[in-house]
Amino acid sequence: MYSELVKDHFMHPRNVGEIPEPDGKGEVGNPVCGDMMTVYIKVKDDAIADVKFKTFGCGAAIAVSSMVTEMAKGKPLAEAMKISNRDVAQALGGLPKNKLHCSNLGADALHMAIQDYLDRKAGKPPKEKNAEQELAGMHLEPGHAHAHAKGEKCYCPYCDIEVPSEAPFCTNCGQEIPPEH
Amino acid sequence: MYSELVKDHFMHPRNVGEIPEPDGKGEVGNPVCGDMMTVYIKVKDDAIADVKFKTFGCGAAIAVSSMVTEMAKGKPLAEAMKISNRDVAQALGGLPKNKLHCSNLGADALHMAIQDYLDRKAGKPPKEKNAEQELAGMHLEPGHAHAHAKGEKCYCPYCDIEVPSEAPFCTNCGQEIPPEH
Amino acid sequence: MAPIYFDNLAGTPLLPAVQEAMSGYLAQHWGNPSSQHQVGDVANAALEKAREQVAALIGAEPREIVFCSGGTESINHAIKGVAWAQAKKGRHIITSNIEHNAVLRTLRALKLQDWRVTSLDVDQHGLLDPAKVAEAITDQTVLITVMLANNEIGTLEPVAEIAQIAAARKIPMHTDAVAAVGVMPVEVKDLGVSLLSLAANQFHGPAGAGALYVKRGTPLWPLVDGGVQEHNKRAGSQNMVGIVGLGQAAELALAEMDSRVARTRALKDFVTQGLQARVPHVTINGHPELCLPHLVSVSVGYIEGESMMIMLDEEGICVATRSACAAGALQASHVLLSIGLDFAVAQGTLVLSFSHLNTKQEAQVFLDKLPPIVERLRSMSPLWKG
Amino acid sequence: MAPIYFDNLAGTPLLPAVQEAMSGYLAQHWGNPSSQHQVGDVANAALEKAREQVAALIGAEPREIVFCSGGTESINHAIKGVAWAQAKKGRHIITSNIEHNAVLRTLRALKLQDWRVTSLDVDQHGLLDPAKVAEAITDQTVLITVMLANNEIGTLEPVAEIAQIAAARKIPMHTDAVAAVGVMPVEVKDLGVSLLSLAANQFHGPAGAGALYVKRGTPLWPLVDGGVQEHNKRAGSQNMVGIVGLGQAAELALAEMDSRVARTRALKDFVTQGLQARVPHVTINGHPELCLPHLVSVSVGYIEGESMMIMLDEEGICVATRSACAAGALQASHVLLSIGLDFAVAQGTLVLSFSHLNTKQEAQVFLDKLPPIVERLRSMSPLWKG
Ligand SMILES: Cc1ncc(COP(=O)(O)O)c(C=O)c1O
Ligand SMILES: Cc1ncc(COP(=O)(O)O)c(C=O)c1O
Ligand code: FES
Ligand code: FES
Repeated sequence: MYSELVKDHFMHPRNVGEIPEPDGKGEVGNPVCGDMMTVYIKVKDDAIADVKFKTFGCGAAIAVSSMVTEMAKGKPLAEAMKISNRDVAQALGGLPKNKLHCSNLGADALHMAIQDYLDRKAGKPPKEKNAEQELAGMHLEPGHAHAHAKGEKCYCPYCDIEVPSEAPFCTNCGQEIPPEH
Repeated sequence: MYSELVKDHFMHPRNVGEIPEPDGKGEVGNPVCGDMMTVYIKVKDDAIADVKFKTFGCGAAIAVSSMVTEMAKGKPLAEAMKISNRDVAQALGGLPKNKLHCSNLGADALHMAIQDYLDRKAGKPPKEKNAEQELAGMHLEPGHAHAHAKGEKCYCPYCDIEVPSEAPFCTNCGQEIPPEH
Repeated sequence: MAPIYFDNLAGTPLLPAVQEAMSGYLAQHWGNPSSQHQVGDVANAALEKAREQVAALIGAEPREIVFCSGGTESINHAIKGVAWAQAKKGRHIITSNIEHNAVLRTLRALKLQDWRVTSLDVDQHGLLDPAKVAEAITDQTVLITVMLANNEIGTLEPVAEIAQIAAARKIPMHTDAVAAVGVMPVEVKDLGVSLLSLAANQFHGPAGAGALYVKRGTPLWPLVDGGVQEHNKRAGSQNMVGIVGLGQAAELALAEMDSRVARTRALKDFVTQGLQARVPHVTINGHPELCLPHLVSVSVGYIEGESMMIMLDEEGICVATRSACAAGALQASHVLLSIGLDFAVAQGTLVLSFSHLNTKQEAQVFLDKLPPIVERLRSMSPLWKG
Repeated sequence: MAPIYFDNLAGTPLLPAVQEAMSGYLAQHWGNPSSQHQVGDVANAALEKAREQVAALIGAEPREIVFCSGGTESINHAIKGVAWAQAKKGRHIITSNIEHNAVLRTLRALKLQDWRVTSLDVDQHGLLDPAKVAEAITDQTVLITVMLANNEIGTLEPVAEIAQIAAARKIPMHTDAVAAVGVMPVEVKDLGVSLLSLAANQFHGPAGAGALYVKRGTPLWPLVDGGVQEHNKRAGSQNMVGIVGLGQAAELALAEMDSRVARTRALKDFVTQGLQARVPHVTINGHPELCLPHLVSVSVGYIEGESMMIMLDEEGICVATRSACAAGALQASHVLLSIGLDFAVAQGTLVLSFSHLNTKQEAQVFLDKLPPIVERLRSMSPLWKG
């Protein structure tokens, strides 16, 4: 199911771990699947001097975490901020269609860690909620967890017609859209 | 599909033919399938001295014709009148379920031939309509040709519940009942 | 002695390569293609290979192929699935009155659920006039379903023309191409339909394996709901052995199409001419040119079909009186009545369907054995005044 | 090296005798059992033999067995068929909230067509209380469908008790027995249900072959309309190779039932105890006694299931995170959430399903390989504070 490169990053993930007193920390949870990721960064000269991650998630989520941290390491913050979900998936040589959303985790957590660093530097108060809390109530309404990355197109799994990504029912055929399509 | 006995009567039917100036003649058509049969009899001493048939019909219809004429031959009229559809089917060692109605043809045609003889003897005018004419308009309403022998039980093919034999729809599930069930 | 088999519409002998593909698969693999481990991966690879093979046969994208349990399910899925998906738009469906039972009875079931169906007349060759379809369309029409090739008389319907009319009105069009796919060239792009049904048992693959072609964007609900198989369109663990056979049969049919068509068409012509020369009072049914290459429908006057069929069977020759799935049925064929045959003539009809495995010698045996059978049955028939 | 296969719910290896029956059949026969000639007769004999074999496995009459394309179709047929047949009587259906997707999504489709569904809670072992079913019944209730054995946690539901309640109110009752039939003794007479679904791939028969048991007198429309096959209940040329395999597998399962159950139950106990002894923070899900003999559901705290599954696969061990047909799905299992597991715990669940072909040695390998994998994944997990 996964390519060799994905499997390699999954079986031998780079940059696993925590940074004890990080300059920035990003925690995200994926509302589609409940997977979670934390990214820690050390910043030096406006570049990412060190980066580590911890991930609770599927094979793709772990591979994505490994890849995104590899890509970020050493990069100036501004450039790291530009790493997109698509870049990560591409660097991994592609992901199965139903796992494309996993790449969101990686870039989102990285950007959040950088933002956290910038916020702290600017003296803003740190974010309160963490991913775990955010996800806690989620399974109560599984029918509404139909989430897509911004800009990602969503097709009704029944009639294959493009539908607004937040629709619980297909606007064309009326079929309920399963969250995991 | 057919038993050996049925096949034998079908492949080597007894009493095929016409009797030129018969004492009685019976013609029936089967409304379920459009098959037709003509039975001719010669009567002597109130018994069936000779009997012949012609049949347009399926394998079972031909075997039934052969068997019913064999059974009638030599029998007193009163006894021949009592030969039932069931007797014919039984004498043939059974028929496939969807071919049970074929046995109607045989006994009906025989009884009609005897009745014709009795009517003629009593000076009644002969029957006008023959089987061919009777069947001519039939295919115009195939949906209503749902016919069973008297006393035969009819089950809805969809829900297997007993339904009145003339019902075009199952009284239980509402499904239209195909004529050939 | 092996019987002479002229009933290829009821099912075709598995070709050796198809047998090997199936036996080879089942001897080694049992995995579920949806499983995410190595045993599942093997099955999934076989599934996707078969999808490509079937797609190639009809010029479709692999993603547009939905595997299912055969022609009948494929047809039910297309018709019910499109009707349900558009119930709010309208409840009117257009069809012809010579469709296969799989279409007829599916529509009957929908009628019992308040759909309206317009069933159009055909001419004496079994041809539907596209203009009639255009006339029958209303605002409520959500589906047009017309078969590509009739399985009792072989007539080919003007599906491409009808599909154009449908497309202009943005109405999904389905075609039951079960009797045609694998037997003659069929290209979904040329036809322009939204949905097309096919079955493996028509081209030397196994019975119980078929597919529905679904053009992207076609509104369609599942017939079988459940797991996420077949892109959410058809749930249930796939019949892998059957699908492997279907794929292999599709590949062979595509590769050998021209020679197969030439061969069956030659048999058809030979038998047609032979029948007309040797048996008095016969009618050849269907369109003389626009027809399946492998089918002969012949009505033999004054006698009934089943008895002919059984007597031929005793001689080792297998033919049909009508499609196998209606073999238990007793009434005259609705197709033959629709093209204007008398009830009794319709009942005296045989359908022969050839494959490239049949030989001219076999056809000769048939032509030799039939006339005495016809004579015998006529001598028993009350209708025969010869 | 052949992989260690502990995912028998996704599909079971074909036994040699089943392989032989299928290969033997397909090498020689292709006929359509509905055809009335000799080639059809052979197929028909094979079909009716399989019908008797399947009937024997569940203590039914052969006439009550309707062959179809697998568990999912069987379930769709039962639920939709009974609902449609009784639409005029009422539009209310009762079920449990731990059913398989085949039931859930079939009911979802019916809900979109204005049926009302009451889905009942289960307790922490996954058990449904029959009293709740009795309470939920209304005048409008036309069907109760409750699974016999849950395929994710193995819990056996009190189907016989519920069927009594249903019978008293003259409501047809269906049970999805796919995970149970062929794996443990199942008798339709003891259960007292009107309809029961089963699939061959659960007991070493092929995927894509299944059956619906239909008690005489049950109101049921076809799901697949068309020809007169299967006593007018399921149209379409039958998947003969699959049905032959299903019949053979049923016969073997019945003959070897006791020894198979003993064997899988021993593996289940061994693995359950091993897991509890070797891996900290694990929960064994499902009812401790009322459960399938061959299934272990284990939730491993702080880590996610798919990653465990893939790492085990790399070691040559095939397990599942949930049923294969939902393997592409990402959300936590509705079954595990229903028995009260936390979202994260539910995501960390493995389902092992054994067959009598598995060995204790294989189980030992699994118990040796799992702990280091769990440790590795925990060391990566943001939830693990160990
Ligand atoms: C309880 C249950 N129901 C239904 C199914 C679906 O069966 P199939 O995939 O054969 O259609 C399964 C499959 O494992 C099952 O376990
Ligand atoms: C035109 C047509 N449609 C549908 C079918 C049904 O296909 P199956 O029996 O494979 O379900 C047939 C079978 O011969 C057919 O000829
Ligand atoms: S991140 Fe959720 S499934 Fe991969
Ligand atoms: S008499 Fe009509 S089918 Fe036999």
